[in-house]
Amino acid sequence: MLLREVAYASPSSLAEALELLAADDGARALAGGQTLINVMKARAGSPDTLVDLNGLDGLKGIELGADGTLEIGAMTTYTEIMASSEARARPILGEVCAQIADVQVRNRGTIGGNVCTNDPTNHLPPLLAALNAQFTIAGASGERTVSSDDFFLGVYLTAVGTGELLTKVTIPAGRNDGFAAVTLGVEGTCIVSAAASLNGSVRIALGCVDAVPVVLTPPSDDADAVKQAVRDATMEPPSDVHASSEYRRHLAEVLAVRAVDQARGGA
Amino acid sequence: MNVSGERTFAAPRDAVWKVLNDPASMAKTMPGVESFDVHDDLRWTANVKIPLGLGGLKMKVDMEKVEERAPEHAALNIKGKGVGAMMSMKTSFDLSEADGAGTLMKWAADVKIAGPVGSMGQRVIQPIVNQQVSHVLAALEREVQNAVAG
Amino acid sequence: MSATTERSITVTINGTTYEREVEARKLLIHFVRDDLDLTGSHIGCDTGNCGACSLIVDGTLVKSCMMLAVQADGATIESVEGLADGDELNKLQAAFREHHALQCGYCTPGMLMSATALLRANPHPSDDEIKKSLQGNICRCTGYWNIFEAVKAASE
Amino acid sequence: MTSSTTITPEQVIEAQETWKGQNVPRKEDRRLVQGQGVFVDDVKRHGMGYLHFVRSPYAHAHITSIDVSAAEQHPGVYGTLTGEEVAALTDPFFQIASVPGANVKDYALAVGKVRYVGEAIVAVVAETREAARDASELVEIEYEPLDAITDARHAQDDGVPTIHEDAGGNLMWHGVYEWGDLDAAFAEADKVVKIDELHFHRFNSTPLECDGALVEFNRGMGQWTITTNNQFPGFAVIMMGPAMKVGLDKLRFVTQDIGGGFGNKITSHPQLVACCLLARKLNRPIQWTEWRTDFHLSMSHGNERWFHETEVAVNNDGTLLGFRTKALDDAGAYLRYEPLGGVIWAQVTPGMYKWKNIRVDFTQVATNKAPVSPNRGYSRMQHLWFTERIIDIVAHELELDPVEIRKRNYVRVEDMPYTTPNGCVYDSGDYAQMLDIALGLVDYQNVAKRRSEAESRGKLLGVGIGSTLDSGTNNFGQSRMINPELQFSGNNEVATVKLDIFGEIVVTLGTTPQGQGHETTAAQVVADILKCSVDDVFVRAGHDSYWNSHAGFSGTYASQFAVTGLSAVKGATEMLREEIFKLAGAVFGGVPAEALELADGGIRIKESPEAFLPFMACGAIINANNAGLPEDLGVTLNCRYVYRPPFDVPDVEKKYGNLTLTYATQIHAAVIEIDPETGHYDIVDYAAVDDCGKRINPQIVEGQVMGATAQALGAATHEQFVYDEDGNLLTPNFYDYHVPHALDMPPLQTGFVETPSPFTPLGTKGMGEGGGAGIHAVCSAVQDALRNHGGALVYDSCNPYHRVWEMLNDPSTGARVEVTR
Repeated sequence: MLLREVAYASPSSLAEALELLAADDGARALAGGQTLINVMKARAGSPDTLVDLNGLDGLKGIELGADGTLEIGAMTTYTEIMASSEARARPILGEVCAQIADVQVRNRGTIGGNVCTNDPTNHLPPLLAALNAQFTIAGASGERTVSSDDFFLGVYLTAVGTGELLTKVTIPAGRNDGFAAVTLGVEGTCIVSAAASLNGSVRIALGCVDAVPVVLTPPSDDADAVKQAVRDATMEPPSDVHASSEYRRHLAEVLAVRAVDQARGGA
Repeated sequence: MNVSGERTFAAPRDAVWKVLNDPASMAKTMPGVESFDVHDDLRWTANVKIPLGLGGLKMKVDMEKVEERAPEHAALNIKGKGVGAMMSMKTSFDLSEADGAGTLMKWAADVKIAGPVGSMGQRVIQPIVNQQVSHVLAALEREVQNAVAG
Repeated sequence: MSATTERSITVTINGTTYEREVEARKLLIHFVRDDLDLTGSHIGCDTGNCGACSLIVDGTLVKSCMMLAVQADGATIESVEGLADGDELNKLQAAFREHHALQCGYCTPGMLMSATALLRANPHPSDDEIKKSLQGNICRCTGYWNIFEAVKAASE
Repeated sequence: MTSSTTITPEQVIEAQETWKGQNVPRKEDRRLVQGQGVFVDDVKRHGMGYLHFVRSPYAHAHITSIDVSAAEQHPGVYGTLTGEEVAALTDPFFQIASVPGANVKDYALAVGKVRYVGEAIVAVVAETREAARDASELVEIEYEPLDAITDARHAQDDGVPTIHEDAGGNLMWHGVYEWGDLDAAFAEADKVVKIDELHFHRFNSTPLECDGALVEFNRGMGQWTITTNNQFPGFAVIMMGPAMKVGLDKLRFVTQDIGGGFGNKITSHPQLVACCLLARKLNRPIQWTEWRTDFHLSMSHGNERWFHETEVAVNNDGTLLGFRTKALDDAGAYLRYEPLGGVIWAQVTPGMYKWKNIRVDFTQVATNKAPVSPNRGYSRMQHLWFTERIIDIVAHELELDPVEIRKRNYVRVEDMPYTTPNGCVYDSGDYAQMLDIALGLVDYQNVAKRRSEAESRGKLLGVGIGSTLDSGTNNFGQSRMINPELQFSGNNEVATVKLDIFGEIVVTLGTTPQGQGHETTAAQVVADILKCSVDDVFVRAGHDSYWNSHAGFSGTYASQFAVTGLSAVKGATEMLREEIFKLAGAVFGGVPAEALELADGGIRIKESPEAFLPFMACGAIINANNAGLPEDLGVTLNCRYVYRPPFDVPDVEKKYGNLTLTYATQIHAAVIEIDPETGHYDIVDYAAVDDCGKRINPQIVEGQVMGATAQALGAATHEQFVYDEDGNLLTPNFYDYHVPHALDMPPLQTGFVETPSPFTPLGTKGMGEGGGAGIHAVCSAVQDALRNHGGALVYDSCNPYHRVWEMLNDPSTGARVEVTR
């Protein structure tokens, strides 16, 4: 419960935030804090400086483009996504956000924090990977956009580099999505998750089987093709107290099929 | 946790051996090395800050070479002590002439992590260890190439 | 603005305004309990799971163990101490008592804040909505059933 | 006789003949719903120092050096305490065990060696919580790691490391219990069912509040005041006093509200000693609050138990003749309350069944894991799970109906009171009736139809039963079966009831309630006797060994308040009533007691009710206006009564005697549906039927039933303390140790039967622990669901999804069973 000493800044502009992050190698962005503060309590990680993004209104909000593209500010909370009429353009977003942790966490936790943490148990990395989202990263030298394939680099590691910030997540138009997870109890810690999107092609992403979401693009959405694609992925999922590697591999198959089924049902 | 693998370097065995047994070269392969002290041929100490995304994990790492048969085999005991974690690792590598050309390295490590970081769950630790291992191997590759080129 | 390890903050809790110097690292729950002596809100875990520290901050239900005190600068906060009108229990508190929705009472303040937030947003929740809204609050004594009954009763 | 879960407020209070039996809303709640409870971490003192323990990252290691100098230099640090100092200042804690466990040396901090991850090694005290924790990182400790033992099954293998050298090995206690004639039973039996191995897993009830204390030292008096949430001060003090070499009256225990205990807060005495030593050393109050991860790492896990080479003698018709087994109990790194778990199970030796021939070869070993402590259902839960497993496995193997085999073997209502093979006396109960009620509540008659309906949805439906006993009011004489040298027997609890000067009725208890509503139920008992309202009765909250009543076994543990606590309250109140009669008789000028009656908060002459002496007047006369009262009146209006249950010392040789006074019973039934693709399952119907004799406050009783059920369901599905082979705890907090939350709760129906205990003054039985009925019922239901899908037999008390999936895919991962003859 007792954090190591840390400096705190609450910038009011993106430029200021980027400056603070660039100034200190040990600085970390504080979004909703629903993971980071817990890691700091355990003193398993101890940034020197926290740059609080909660004052950056420019990073909040959801916009629906004329072509159906959704742009979600990195500091938008799960609760805001669930309540957003714009976000309903891609209903799976609200559905999955509603399964994240609990009311209190959803009130503070943000889409940006979720993907930048990239804890294997998080739901949004596989979901956004399946939806083929684009991630806009701002830095001293301007903005760049990376695809989900390039965004997730490892546990707690993403393409967001030192001195940079994720500013928004862009999700292309589409409707035929699905998500399935096996968790500890109802909506508890994730054991394995799978997200699927059938908008034109079949795109599946598996969560909690590797350091980053495992993306599959089977040639068709029939169950056998999906299962085969999971088998072909030659994953070596981690074993832990909740699941053996073998069980995770099996769940990946089952859940991928279920996510695809849900996506197909949405057609 | 046991991790192991094989890697082939496009370099002669002596060159690879030299890199693996040169503390200065090894220092360059380790993640987040901030300082490095060589005590003698067999014992080194490094201060590292392993980049973990949510804040680096600072550790003092003591390495001791416990077995050596140039140019084919070495084993090291590595002990890391940080505030968030205790790490102990026994690692060994065996070098042989690769079938085609170059050098085949077979390596294995038994990694134990305790402390608050250890309690973060194997599904987190295991990928992190794999990540760090792949960084080390990539860096090693670079060092070997530099050595050959140099 | 530069980063500092300490700040002066102002918060209004249950109508009283407090101004204090606080270390940046201090969690809001520690600030409320230790610095302001409002010990009604509790700590039951160290991973943000239990919800015993739940507070309503600027109208939003949060777990105050996953928020820094400095982040609450300028905020209006509601805690369990502000629910009753003097010694008069409010409807929800009275329902908890009538329905035996508490045993040791340690989780109760957080549970009441979650239920308060629910009923404010949704005065007549369904059974499923009640369960979903209390998911972030762990109770080890009651098995929750009587808590559901109490919230239901308070919503009628 | 059943009642629904709905408690209607209209039912409450007013115009009842008696307060007992009513759903009186709890007195405790008014403060608790306003955040006005006083829990240990709420208490502050001027100048107090915050304590932080430096804990071992190793499961087993020699400590080669400790350097606290840097920590002591840290700003705000008041001082430190090391194991070396502890060993110089205190004796090792008294051990309950006979040899070899008796030789274990256990101190407040690790001395020379650490034996589990999380063991406290150094205590650092500082001006703020943060400074204490910061400084603790500066303590330099050098270790020489040793191999760890985490699997009790290998603790006695050749060549394994010894955890306690003083004990000469990892065996802590061994004893053989045998009753009846095993050879004859097995010779006579139609069938012998052999079960290779069963495992009861490690978990605990995880009270939401962790441990803590605020300890003050009064230097002039050489006395400590320990404000703490320890739930059994009577035990803590006999551990602490001798270790600290001080008389027990030097250790005053104070508690108001406790945030749950469930047995897990009995064994905090090592930490309390560390606080005491530091309060004296640093001359300031010491505040210690344990956080969740510390609690999981270091305290109070429930006993993990293995059952090996079990053999069951049974006839073809399902009549159970007897069983034998080898129980192997994992105590963790220190014994603390152990090895009492080695005998406590014997309170329920035959479970609810009439088998006569039983042999249990019981071994307890040490491992490099956190020490165990009592945990709701302590030691009986493990044994009852085992007997229920036997029943369901035998039913499966012999193709008998699980309901019929239970009914055939249950102790019957006409057998009550029933003496078990080991001399325990089951006081009352109608198990078969309870089972029928439970089955009715889960719609058992339609189960075949529901099973095929579920299958049509791709789900496997299973029904399970858990029949258990909640033995309450210990005869501490049973400890002599563990160690014949021990001088404990019987039990006691105390209450004081007084009339204060302005007529307030004040009750003090010896208990340390953690949510059981003692203030309320005690007031109900008092109000009936004094013919007043519960609102007129003030029951002091919590415990104070200086100023409240206090007896040797005082505390709140082991399902006993409704018997020991309330019997003491009854006794004290009746004494007070008699004194009021005596006083009033004298005041009225020699009116005999028969001519008087209590009414309306006072006493009056029956024939002339206008002659009325309010309690206020009684209190005032005795306390402040007593000139002229008869010299021999003998009235103080301050009555202390100690209730002592009727027990004999058990026969230690034969391990025979009555070990507990009452036997509340629970029969639970669960209906589950398994998703065979993932092993995930939902509990779709659940019934809990309880009989705890006379219920003083049915709503409180039902609350206990519900709470015990929820804990059991959590334990059955997810909650487990799992260690890796190096002794790291893999489930050290609520992220991986999943306790049920609101969405996890299945629909619940409760039912009740009331068979008053013939052995207790109020007909009550101790209750609250529930015997883990939910664990048994879920295991039983999982096995039932798998019956036609591979037929795996449930082997473990915890069955998370992955285990169910494994059993479905490979039935040999279940229990290995063989039937002979």
